[in-house]
Amino acid sequence: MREVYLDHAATTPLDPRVWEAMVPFFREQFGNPQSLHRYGDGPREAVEHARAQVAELIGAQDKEIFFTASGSEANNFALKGIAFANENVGKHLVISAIEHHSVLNSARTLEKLGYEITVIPVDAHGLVDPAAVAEAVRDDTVLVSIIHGSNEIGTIQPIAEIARRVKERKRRIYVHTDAVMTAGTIPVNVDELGVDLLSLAGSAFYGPKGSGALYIRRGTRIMPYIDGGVQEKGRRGGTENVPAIVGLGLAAELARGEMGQRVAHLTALRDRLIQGLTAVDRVTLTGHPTQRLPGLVSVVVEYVEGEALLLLLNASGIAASSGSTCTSRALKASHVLTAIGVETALAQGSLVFSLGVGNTPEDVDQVLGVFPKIVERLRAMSPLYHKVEVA
Amino acid sequence: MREVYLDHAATTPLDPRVWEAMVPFFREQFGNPQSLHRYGDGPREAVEHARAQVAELIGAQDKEIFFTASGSEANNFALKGIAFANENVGKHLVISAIEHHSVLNSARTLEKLGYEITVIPVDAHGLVDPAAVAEAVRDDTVLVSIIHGSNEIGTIQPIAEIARRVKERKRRIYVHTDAVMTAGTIPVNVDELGVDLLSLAGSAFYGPKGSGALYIRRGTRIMPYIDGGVQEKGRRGGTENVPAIVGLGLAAELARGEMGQRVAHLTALRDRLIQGLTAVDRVTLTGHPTQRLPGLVSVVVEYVEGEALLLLLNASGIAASSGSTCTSRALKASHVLTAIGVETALAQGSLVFSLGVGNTPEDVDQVLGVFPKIVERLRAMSPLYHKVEVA
Amino acid sequence: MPVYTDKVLDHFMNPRNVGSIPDADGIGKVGNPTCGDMMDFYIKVKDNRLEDVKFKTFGCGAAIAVSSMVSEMAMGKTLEEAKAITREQVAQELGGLPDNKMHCSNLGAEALHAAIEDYEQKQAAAQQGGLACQCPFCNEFFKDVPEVCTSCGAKLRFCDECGQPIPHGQEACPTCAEKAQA
Amino acid sequence: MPVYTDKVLDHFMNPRNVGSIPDADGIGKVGNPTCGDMMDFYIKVKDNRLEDVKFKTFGCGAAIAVSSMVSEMAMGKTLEEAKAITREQVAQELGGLPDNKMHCSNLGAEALHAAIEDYEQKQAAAQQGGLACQCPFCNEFFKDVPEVCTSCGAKLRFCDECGQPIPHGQEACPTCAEKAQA
Ligand SMILES: Cc1ncc(COP(=O)(O)O)c(C=O)c1O
Ligand SMILES: Cc1ncc(COP(=O)(O)O)c(C=O)c1O
Ligand code: FES
Ligand code: FES
Repeated sequence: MREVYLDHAATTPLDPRVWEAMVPFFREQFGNPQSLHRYGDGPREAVEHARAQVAELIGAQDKEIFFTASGSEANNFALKGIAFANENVGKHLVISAIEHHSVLNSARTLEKLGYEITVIPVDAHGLVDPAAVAEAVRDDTVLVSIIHGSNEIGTIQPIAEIARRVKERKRRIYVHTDAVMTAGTIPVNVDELGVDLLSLAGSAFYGPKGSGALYIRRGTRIMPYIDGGVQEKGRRGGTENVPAIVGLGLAAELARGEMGQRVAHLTALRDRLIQGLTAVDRVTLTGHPTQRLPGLVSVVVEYVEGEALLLLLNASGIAASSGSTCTSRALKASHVLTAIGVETALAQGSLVFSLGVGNTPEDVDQVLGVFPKIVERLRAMSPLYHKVEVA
Repeated sequence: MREVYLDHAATTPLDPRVWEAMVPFFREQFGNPQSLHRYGDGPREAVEHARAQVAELIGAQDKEIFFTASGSEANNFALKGIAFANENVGKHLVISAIEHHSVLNSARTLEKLGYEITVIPVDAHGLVDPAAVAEAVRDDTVLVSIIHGSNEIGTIQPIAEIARRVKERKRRIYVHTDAVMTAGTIPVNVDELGVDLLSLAGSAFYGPKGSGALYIRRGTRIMPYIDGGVQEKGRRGGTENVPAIVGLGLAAELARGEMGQRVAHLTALRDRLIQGLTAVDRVTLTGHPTQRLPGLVSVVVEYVEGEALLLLLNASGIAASSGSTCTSRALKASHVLTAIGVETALAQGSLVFSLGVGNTPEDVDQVLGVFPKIVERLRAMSPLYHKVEVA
Repeated sequence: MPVYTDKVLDHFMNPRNVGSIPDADGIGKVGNPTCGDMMDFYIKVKDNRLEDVKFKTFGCGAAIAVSSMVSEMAMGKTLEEAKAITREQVAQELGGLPDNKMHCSNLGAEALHAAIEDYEQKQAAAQQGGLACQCPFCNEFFKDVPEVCTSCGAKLRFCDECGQPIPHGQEACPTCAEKAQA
Repeated sequence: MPVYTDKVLDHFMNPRNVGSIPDADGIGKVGNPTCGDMMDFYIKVKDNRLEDVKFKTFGCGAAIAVSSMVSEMAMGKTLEEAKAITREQVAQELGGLPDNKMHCSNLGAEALHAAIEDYEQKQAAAQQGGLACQCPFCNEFFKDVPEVCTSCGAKLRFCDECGQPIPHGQEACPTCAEKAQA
């Protein structure tokens, strides 16, 4: 059976060129970058080179890049690091209703620790209204954190406009964006976005797992999140994961160089897939129709449940994901789908296909070939479907 | 020039067998363990297998192992996770004066957040007195965290006795040990030690960088430290670094199987090196003479400075480290040396050689061959030395 | 290591006894789509044995596999035996279920039990003298059809076609819908 | 990428002008071993030029390289030129220093300047009529040797051998020690 991977939002395969670059750092170049002796030299140089590569990807200075082990860690670092460091300014943060769990749950943790969180709703396309964010900002607000591109519905937020409006309201307020889905995928520039902090992760753009970074604009008051030694200028302790950092660096460089082609390729496949899927009765696109990630297709299939869809797709060689209750360990429907006003019952039938550079039109056709049958089969089994049919 | 790596406390080379086991997870098996489709199956199985391997190394149950990206993260998780989750019980923690920076600075961060920290002093050999710990415990104490083996002076603490005395004083108090230097090196068993939490790191025993784990005894009340998704049962967010976890698992299994030989090998080399080094005038061992890590040799060389020693050793092909002010970015002498009562001036001449399984008697001889000359050369340059000679 | 055992996947991919029984002797419905799972079980009873069992399920792979498994386990059993089927047995027959999916096997057993209960109540009603109507809210039987259930106070609506009561908040008559579908 | 440039390593491995000058015209001492660094600079002056420069250093690689570099830069220069040497120049000559080692280059320049100042004070003292003794604490000169410094109030101790004052807290006479060592 032909296998089709359409779950790049969960993780991307490692680019073989990135892999090749990492290999030496598992072998001869195993030293600790902090070591003064010769074993530290190569690793240290490699880490600094990677820092420059990542900085260039997002238009930052090298010194503004701090490596982490994941996008989640970067998000925790941003929210809690800023909150803890700026307690004397205030204890209020603003996030959107469609943040990734690492932002959402960081905010909830801060709430337990005595902070106040304002959650900005989104419209039916998942868009945050910049005016609403600006209005939510108070004298004691220290951070506004809005996701850049959603991994569940693909919507891309107007971060530049949000940052502009926020800073207009209150100058010394930090703006963070979770760019895990966008950095390395679409053009991201910290100055154009006007953000002070930005999270990214290597596994989202063909880099290694265990790699991530937080961009911290110069002059930003932040506390380290992983306390420890002198690594990352004392802002993030722990022996540097040199191979992962090297991989992240090269992945960033390759992404920058090939971004134009990649986006064009993904967008074409995405639109073809959206068209085919939504041609099936009672299958609707979620998220914004045009302001969306180039490779992300998210739909809701009525009367059936997402996990069952996934399993049948899997049986047809197709790997995808869902935000249904049954696929979430917490057994709650996706807060993102709820936020865009999808009824909980419908949210059960959510499906996300996320395309990658290796996908082809044949992959899309394979999905479109089996999808209607799979939906039909499950609908035939569903106690909900025929009732409505009859009605 | 023959190269001799004697800085295994900074990081160990990756065991080629571990490396081989990791490779597939960078290539075909790139999936996310959380994925329901086939790409998730192999990685998920591998992660759970590694969990069992790590559990077995320290006599824990699989469910009590939570993967992290470093020893430092595990230490942050333990201290802050326990502190935040048990605020209603109290806000007092007890640590020793010779903790690793990731524990020490986590404690300092907690101090800034309103917690109270008691620091237990050590004796001249770096030993913590269990009675002193028990005495420091109060009604509002929530955690006692004492390092198991010191990476700077090699001293191994009587953790079992400390835990026993503490629990005698106050039953429901959590005991954590930073076992980064001991787990995978000497026998470590969580039940024999009587600890509720234990940190370890793969890069300390021939596993990969970016791998670590926190043991959390069943029933322990702790808050996640990296908030995020459902990974690690909701206790540690972020896409799992599968290759690193796989590597950690195998490194743990190999360590368990080969521990006896390794310890014997290291201890013999260690004692030979200690003897040779301390035969030089005014070179003294730091830490405990017998209750010490099998591979760790730490000395203080009077009248010279550690970084200069390191550079000359490096020029002779020997890689070592130092706790001198000049090698620390913070430009402060090691708090560990200060804690065991080494005068600050003397602490400048600290040297740490940490042996690994790949070292040989020839390596030790190479060090002993050049060491006296290097010391002599720097002493000749030192404005301190001749004065004392004359006096 | 797939999330599901081979047995679960087999029952999911090739579910046994999918469908409904238009002239079912008992119907059991549990769950609702908002929670992500909903199961309808239909049974035919003969000589105190389950002669036929069918189901319709909206839910995850486990929910579907559990439904299939339960239908297979119940088939041919006496009512007493069928009522003794527990979720643990179902999970065991399937070679195990993930921790967070144990509630699905619960649902399966529940839906079966509900169908048997429904059958037994109908029997009891028949024995009570052929009571014509059952309240869809509280399952009470009536000889004459009241406007408002005399037991629970619910307002009853009836299908113009078949005269059966229509549950609150539903447009179509479930009884006719079943038949139309079959 | 080694921490240090090749130039730094060269000066560290092959330091120029290590040693002391027993009959130095000026001595400059900065730092102390508790901070991890200590430098002594010795100079010989002829016709207002540094005829010889020597140093002893306790400190890191950068400290040693900086001492060597400073000694080389100062050699042969007029006193005014030597006084104009800044830590930035030293670092630049060495091809750069790590951020956290800039203070080492500061120390080197400071020690050199201290040696020149010492020379100039001695000259001034000589011009003031051959003052015999200088307080090791405040650098004031005296014609007759007082028990207590008339300027800063420090209690003075003197070497039995050479009669020079011994700094507070030190056992041996630095002057004799220098000679013995040379
Ligand atoms: C005793 C001790 N604890 C913690 C750590 C931190 O480990 P990591 O570098 O993996 O964060 C180290 C590192 O060497 C250590 O020696
Ligand atoms: C938008 C977004 N933020 C954060 C994350 C977390 O990244 P990681 O899994 O590297 O921790 C993800 C993961 O997919 C994501 O999609
Ligand atoms: S039906 Fe939702 S978890 Fe099974
Ligand atoms: S002498 Fe200590 S840093 Fe240079």
